[in-house]
Amino acid sequence: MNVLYFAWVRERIGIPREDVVTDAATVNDLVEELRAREERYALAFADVSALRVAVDQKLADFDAPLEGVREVAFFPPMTGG
Amino acid sequence: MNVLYFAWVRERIGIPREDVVTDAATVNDLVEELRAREERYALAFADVSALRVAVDQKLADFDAPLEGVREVAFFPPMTGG
Amino acid sequence: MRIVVQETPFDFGAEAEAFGAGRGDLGAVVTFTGVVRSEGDRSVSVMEIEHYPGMTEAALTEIAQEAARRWTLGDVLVIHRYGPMKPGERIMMVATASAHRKDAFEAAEFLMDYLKSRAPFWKREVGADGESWVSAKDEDVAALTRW
Amino acid sequence: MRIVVQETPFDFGAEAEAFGAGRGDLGAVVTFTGVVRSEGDRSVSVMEIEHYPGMTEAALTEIAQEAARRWTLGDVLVIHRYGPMKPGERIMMVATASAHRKDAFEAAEFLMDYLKSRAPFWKREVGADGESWVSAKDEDVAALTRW
Repeated sequence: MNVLYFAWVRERIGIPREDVVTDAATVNDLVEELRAREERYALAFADVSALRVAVDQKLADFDAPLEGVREVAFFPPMTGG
Repeated sequence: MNVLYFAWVRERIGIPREDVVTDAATVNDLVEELRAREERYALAFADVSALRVAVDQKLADFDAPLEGVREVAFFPPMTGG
Repeated sequence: MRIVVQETPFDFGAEAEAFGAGRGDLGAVVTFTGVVRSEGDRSVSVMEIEHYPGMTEAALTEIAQEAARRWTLGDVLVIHRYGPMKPGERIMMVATASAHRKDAFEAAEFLMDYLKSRAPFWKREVGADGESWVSAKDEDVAALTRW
Repeated sequence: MRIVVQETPFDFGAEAEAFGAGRGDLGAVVTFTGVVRSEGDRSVSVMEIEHYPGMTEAALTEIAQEAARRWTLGDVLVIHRYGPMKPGERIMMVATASAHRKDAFEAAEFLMDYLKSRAPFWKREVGADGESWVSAKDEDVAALTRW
């Protein structure tokens, strides 16, 4: 599964994207796995209420299922316009 | 006093402006005087609720006083924009 | 603030491009453009706009000043034509610039609502069914109550 | 409907001039333009916009389609830049055209409210105090509740 990071999430984790092999059933499960990896992930995911997630390029909730999903992206609230 | 007519008020009365010598105290008094003149005025002023009035180029009420006024204009509700 | 009343067409693209251009204090610019309509129930070949020279400029200036009192605006522009126009031609435009989009949007809507009912313009349409003065809409009068 | 996401500046005057031009079925055209701000408390030398290629275009298209479902629109345009920009430069624009001004105004405000909170753009400001990501405003999130 492709996992993408944008804005300060990307900066904290230090890479814009990576391939993650996971059996996580939901976005929340994936977040738990990533948090357990390293300090920089734990920092980036310290407060998920400050994060947004897109599943296959659509905004989703953190309890969204990941079955069949190819791409998950984490980022702060958007600030376009 | 200069009296001006616009849009269908102008068309009904047949002239765009005229000099009116009057002692009318208010716009309503002036309307009464004009109505009494000729059929075309009576027609134009038949329903004053369908008319608007400007006194010295500012929108006014029909009970506005005319003392010292130089210009009164009658017209239908505006339709700009 | 700039108020223009003229018979000739205005260059909307150039006006939009120039309005508030390059100013770092204005984060939000809104324009509204009114266009001569001809469609469906109403087939219009020519629209003619009559106005009240002198009062028109004063009324538009007063409406723009009132908008500038109610909202924090960096600039305001109102252009309104009179005389004959064809369907698809631009009748008028307003533009507002502000630090934030809420002010720019609200001020532009306020300008339009007031301009519709308070500026001395009258439209006459010439179409297949003859000529007729456009009636003021109840909803345009009602629109004033929200400000 | 036209959705454009690009790094290079866009020609606002030409876009405004061309949008809905000459159409007799559209009486009302609204444009909104967002501009890089630098003033008072925040002195910005460069603003950089990051985005999510692929999702950005899809999200903007979906927002524009939703606007077209809710209002009767003759045309919709959204242009949004990414990359580095200087104060005073135009970041983005939306344009809406409708028979009536209420639809054109509401649809433009809806597009802006949704674009702010639902399209994957992130602003970073570089200024005298260093660099920082722009925080989403509570009022922008709240703005969605009115639609």
